[in-house]
Amino acid sequence: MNFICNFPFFSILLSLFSGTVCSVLPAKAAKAVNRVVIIAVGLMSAVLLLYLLSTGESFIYWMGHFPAPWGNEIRAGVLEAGMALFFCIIMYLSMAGGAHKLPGEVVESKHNLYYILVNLLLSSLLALVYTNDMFTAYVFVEINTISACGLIMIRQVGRTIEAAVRYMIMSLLGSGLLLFGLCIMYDLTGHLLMSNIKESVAQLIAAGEYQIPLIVSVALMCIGLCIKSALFPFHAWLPDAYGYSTVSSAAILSSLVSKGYIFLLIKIIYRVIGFDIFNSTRIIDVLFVFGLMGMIFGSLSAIKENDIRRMIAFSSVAQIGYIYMGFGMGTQAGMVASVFHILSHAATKSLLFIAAIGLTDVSGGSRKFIDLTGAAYRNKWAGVAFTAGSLSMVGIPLFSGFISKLLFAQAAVQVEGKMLASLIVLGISTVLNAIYFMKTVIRIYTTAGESPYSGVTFRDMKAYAVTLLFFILLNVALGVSSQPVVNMIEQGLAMFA
Amino acid sequence: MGPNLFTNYGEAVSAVLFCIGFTNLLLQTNLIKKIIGLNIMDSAIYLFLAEKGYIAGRVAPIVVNGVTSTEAYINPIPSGLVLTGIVVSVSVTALMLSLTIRLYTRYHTLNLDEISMQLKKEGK
Amino acid sequence: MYFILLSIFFPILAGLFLLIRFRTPLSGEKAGTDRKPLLVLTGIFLVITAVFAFAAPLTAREGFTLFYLTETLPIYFRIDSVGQLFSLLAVIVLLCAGFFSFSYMKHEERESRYYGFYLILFGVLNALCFAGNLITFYLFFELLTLSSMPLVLHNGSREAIMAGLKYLFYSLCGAYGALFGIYFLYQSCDTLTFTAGGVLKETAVTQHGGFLLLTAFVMLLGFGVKAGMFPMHAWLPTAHPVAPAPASAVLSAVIVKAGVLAVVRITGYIFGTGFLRGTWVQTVWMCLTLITVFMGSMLAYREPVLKKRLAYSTVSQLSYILFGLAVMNEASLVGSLFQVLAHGFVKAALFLCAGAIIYKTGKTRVEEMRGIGKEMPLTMWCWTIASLGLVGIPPTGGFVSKWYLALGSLKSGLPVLDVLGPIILLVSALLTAGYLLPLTIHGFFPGGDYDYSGLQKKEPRKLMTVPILILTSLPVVIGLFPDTIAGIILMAVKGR
Amino acid sequence: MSKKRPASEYQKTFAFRFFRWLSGEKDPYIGEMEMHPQEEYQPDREAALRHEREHDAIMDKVYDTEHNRSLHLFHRLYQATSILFCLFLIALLLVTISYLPATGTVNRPVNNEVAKRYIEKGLEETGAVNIVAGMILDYRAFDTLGESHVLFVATITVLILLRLNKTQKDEAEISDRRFEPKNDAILQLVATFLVPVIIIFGIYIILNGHLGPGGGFSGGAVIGAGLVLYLNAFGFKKTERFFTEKTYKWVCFFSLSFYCLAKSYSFYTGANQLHSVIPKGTPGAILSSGLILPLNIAVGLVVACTIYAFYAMFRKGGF
Amino acid sequence: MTAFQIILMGFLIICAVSVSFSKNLLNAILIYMSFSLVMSMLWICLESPDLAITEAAVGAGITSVLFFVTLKKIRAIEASEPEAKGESREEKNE
Repeated sequence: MNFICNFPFFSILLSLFSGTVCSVLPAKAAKAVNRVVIIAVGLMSAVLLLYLLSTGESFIYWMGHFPAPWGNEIRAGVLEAGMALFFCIIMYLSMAGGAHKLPGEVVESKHNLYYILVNLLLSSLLALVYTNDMFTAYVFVEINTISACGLIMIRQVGRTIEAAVRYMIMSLLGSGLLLFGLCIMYDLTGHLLMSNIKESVAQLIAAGEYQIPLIVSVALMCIGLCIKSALFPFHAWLPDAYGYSTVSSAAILSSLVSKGYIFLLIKIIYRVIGFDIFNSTRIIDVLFVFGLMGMIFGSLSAIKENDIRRMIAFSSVAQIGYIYMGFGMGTQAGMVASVFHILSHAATKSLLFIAAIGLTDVSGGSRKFIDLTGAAYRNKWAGVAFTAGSLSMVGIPLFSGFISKLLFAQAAVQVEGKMLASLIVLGISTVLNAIYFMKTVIRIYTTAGESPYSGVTFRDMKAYAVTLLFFILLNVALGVSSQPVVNMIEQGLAMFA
Repeated sequence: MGPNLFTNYGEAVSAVLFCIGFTNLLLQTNLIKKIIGLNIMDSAIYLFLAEKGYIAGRVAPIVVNGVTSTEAYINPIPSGLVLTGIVVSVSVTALMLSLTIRLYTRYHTLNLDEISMQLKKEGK
Repeated sequence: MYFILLSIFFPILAGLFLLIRFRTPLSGEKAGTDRKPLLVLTGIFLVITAVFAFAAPLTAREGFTLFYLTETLPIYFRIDSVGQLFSLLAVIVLLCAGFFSFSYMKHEERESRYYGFYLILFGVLNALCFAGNLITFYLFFELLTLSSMPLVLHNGSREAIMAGLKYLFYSLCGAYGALFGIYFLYQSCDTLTFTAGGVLKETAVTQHGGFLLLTAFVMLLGFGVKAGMFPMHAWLPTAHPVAPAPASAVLSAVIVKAGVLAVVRITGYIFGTGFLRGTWVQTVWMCLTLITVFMGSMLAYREPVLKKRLAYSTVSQLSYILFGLAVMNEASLVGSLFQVLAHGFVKAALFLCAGAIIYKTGKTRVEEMRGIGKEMPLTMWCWTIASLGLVGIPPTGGFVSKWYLALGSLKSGLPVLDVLGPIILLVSALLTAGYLLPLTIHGFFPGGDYDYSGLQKKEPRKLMTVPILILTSLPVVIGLFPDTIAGIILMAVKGR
Repeated sequence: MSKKRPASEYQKTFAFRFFRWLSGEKDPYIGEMEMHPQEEYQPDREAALRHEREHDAIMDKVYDTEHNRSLHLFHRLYQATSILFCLFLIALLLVTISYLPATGTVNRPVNNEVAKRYIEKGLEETGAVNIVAGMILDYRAFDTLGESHVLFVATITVLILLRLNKTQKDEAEISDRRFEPKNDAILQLVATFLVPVIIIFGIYIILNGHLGPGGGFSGGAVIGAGLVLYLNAFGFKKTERFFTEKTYKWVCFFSLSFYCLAKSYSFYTGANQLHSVIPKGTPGAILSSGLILPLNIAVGLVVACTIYAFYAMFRKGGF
Repeated sequence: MTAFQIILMGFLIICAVSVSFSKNLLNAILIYMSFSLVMSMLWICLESPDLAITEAAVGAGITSVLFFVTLKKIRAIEASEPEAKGESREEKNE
């Protein structure tokens, strides 16, 4: 076995272990460890990705001494490696972009705890990405949930604690349903490994046995993950959690945590149930409808919002609706579009959160729009970055948002029954997005009267500006040269089957 | 209705318990009761799993006298899963309880609705 | 090929350079120290861009692909005659208005932002003219909206911002309508490259004919937003008057023509006139344009504010062009393209005249402008000539275009509309005379009770008058040699 | 000619609004999204107070939960929907369960080759007499590794939430003593006997994890319970002598690191098909079954410390 | 054995329902504790001694202790600041 095949295992264990190590380190060292680990994991994922692209085959890695149905396994394919790499990039940039705000938001003595949480979150995301075992997935979903909750409430204002409680309650409901679905699935198939379950499910379907429990189990798992990833009716916790936590937390939560669950759902769809079997159930229609509703209601709530960070948070609800709409189309193209949207949304949303903090900082810390007037002149980099993010969200060509919308539309055109509904809702949602994002952009570029707040220059915030630059580049790169990424996603999804 | 409802009475009970826990988690306004509901929900799932491992007339999977035949023992997998699950649920419970204390020191109530009312009233 | 790229990216980069180099002063600070280098640089950049834009068609006749947005969506540029025509208009108007604004913008703040976006706009317009397929066109269409918006809300008043938002939302809605169409076309065409006669697949036409018609209609409405067509025209009279006068000139003369170009492209080069002719789409579309023509003139007639009156007039005149395109025969097409040129020059000249008046006297309403001809005779003469051009009095380009339009309409053989069209055009022309000429009349003949004592010479500087003069003379020139120009256009239309 | 209507009335008509839209004067955003420039801030205390009072009054009215009928209605509706949903869920699950394979029988998908191998070869391959222990710590050790990190991350979140600094801790200690029986003789006497027994029992469970029921987690919990009892009987002063935050930190660190490293080694050798140097030992002996015993001890230490830490955190926000 | 199991399960359901309807928090916690004990007995019946011992130590032991501490903490806060109710005190480490 090639040495590179060890990399997924190394990255999971490295980030887990670094979490433990950080608990005895002072804050500064913990920060360094955190950065190094993220970079190391990112490099390993990149190498792994290149290796996988060159071999063109996924591989299975034993976690222990025992092969498939007996021991744990992880599995790496193009999509997994790509996701891991992307998650690392976003996480590094989010951490770097929010680093200067951390001392003001978190008590000094708790900084190293913050880095522990981030490390463990990374490890759980990696495990969710790579795992080939349903129960392992459940355990790491829990780590993900708890560390995300920690990230929400580490900035201890009343709102975040309340948001954390709501988040936990919703998440636990989701976990419960997921676990129950998992147990039923285990009862029907006798396996916990994804590939074995898939074989058994195919046999069961072919034999026509246990149809009802099978569908119920799939539905329970889906609903559980939908609740955890804040699909429309279950999003009540989201605005407070994203709106009031620390900057890096908000960026990470919105762009990575929910995406981890969604990626797990994709894995379940492809590797556990089988894409065709999943599409023959009515579940996709439910996902489709809730996705569409999320797209509209999320945007409507965002328009009403008077607080820039809550507005961005609500926009997340809409964007998650897009992803589920892609699932709901039930075609390969829809799935590709959804996966691409995961990337594009992660890149854009974290950019917006990080840029928004730059704007609020030069407006006396207020997030009200009225105070943000002209903020883009006081902090030019944040202004440009926010504009770029908004344009991407609105779907202007050359930015990543346009490509994902294009992919969704292309996917929609292929599905007879759902074409009109999805295109019309896509249109309405785009226009609504435009309303609230462009409103904000114009607001921050409006100069009016004497401003009581002073601006900042490049010298005051080099690291921050560079982070933003990288974010913008990432966004434009996804928007301009999307074809390799789309090819990679297609290849990865093909490897799943 | 399928054929096995009465044979699977253990699972049926666990389903009922699951839903009781679920309802508690959704409906109770008191946080501590919500947490109890959560625990009941988790226990119900573990009961379900344990029932799945059970085989009538066999004993626990601890090798006695070197007998290692499948006919002697029940299925060990669900027990292992439940063990893992119990740890997860106790961790979550501890976390939720500490959140409760924190909320209570700040808002002096255990009622989540009241807390959000208070938050809205403060005007963000 | 390099000239195409240069003509597109040079001004964009130059504009960005201006935006970065000449920092927009924070509110409260007084600008003006570095005004001179800014103007000089802008002037140089404008001229260089114009040279590039002229040189581009001479050097490159075949298209090239810049890069691939996705595998099947190349960013592709190619110059054809129609694009060249629009490019010509854009370059002339942008140059004249640009030089005009050197003097006009003196009393506005944040000049560097204005010039920066002006240059970016220039590049985007060039790209739009030279775009070789629908997706490239769409890309720059969106960018056009975004880069022209800062011009609309330049002075930062509440009114301007609301107008800018209105402009933005109408445009984005329209663009989404267009994108909606692109999604479908993507399925039913082999390629989205502009090809004369259309690129629809035979099978698609037979299978989803009805749906494609609907798509075409949605796209027409969507792109029609930019051209101020009836149901979505409301942004135009709000957004155009609030911009600074030279920007209004550019908006009214050139940017709305982007909508026209879009309609030309989709009817002629994507769907093909053969597919649309004689369908319900054509009928409905013609009705909409005629409604717009009449309504625009009526609204302009009762509007007291000068710039707003001109904006309504734009609504009306643009629909002349769209009407010609909707008729879809040779004569009407020639008329339309002729009208594009004529209206572009005339409307730019009129807005610049209005700008000069506002700059010198500060008067905005028509009834305040009695006796203005005594103060600014040159400007008012230009106004008068340009007005005659818009009304369609023989020696000007306006007459030729309307002649061809009427001819095309009568030849088209459509029931009712073939006669109704020319009649409405005629009525509208009368209304045009009715809302433009009173200014001349009251300006030169203020009436017996007018007090001549307060008059003084207020003729603006050369930097203002020369662009106005150039723009006024051009429609007359094209009107004097109608056959030549029409021949060229005809060749363009036929040769494609 | 119809009579000319007054302007205010005319402005309400449809024709007026239509005409306004037609001429582009209507602005749908005004009133919805105000974009007017920022006004200069003028501190007007009187107005501010008045404003605040008004705001409070409005807020009181809006959020008057007892008298707000629509809110009440919403609450009812929410409850009714939830109950309906739960009933639906019960019905659904019962139906599902009725279709599941019969419990207690042998011929079920669950009793497949996986369970067979665990039982038949478990003793030989892992060396653990308790097959469950062998399964969770060897066959499916990755899950268990994750599980112990769940506990770890939960402790971290509890630390974040409840750890206080020095002065706050003193305050908390005072409030903590309020309901505390101070130096209860009976409790202390019982504790003196019970605590060693409990702790020894816990150690037994841990060490016996691979031989019989039990293991690191349950044993650790028992030891933790013993420590909690000790703390309750003798107070923080006594426990602080041997157990501080530092102890906790390092014990946790070493145990978890050992766990991580040991398992990494085992995973690495397993996946690369290398020979593992860890001896399996004789099944049934206390020093047997390879890594399972040390892992159980590590888990037991972590759990015991964590339980104690939870308790101490909850009581006074520190050790 | 089956009868015993059914009785235990009946207890479980009774406990779960009465937790939902008990007004007093202390009662609720006590009932939950007995729920855990019954559950651990049930697991003995289901031949899973590992689970039984863990559930007894954790569910009935540690979880309940944590609940009690929480309750006590809340009572303590209630007693020490009866007048502060309704007025939101700013956190010191905010």
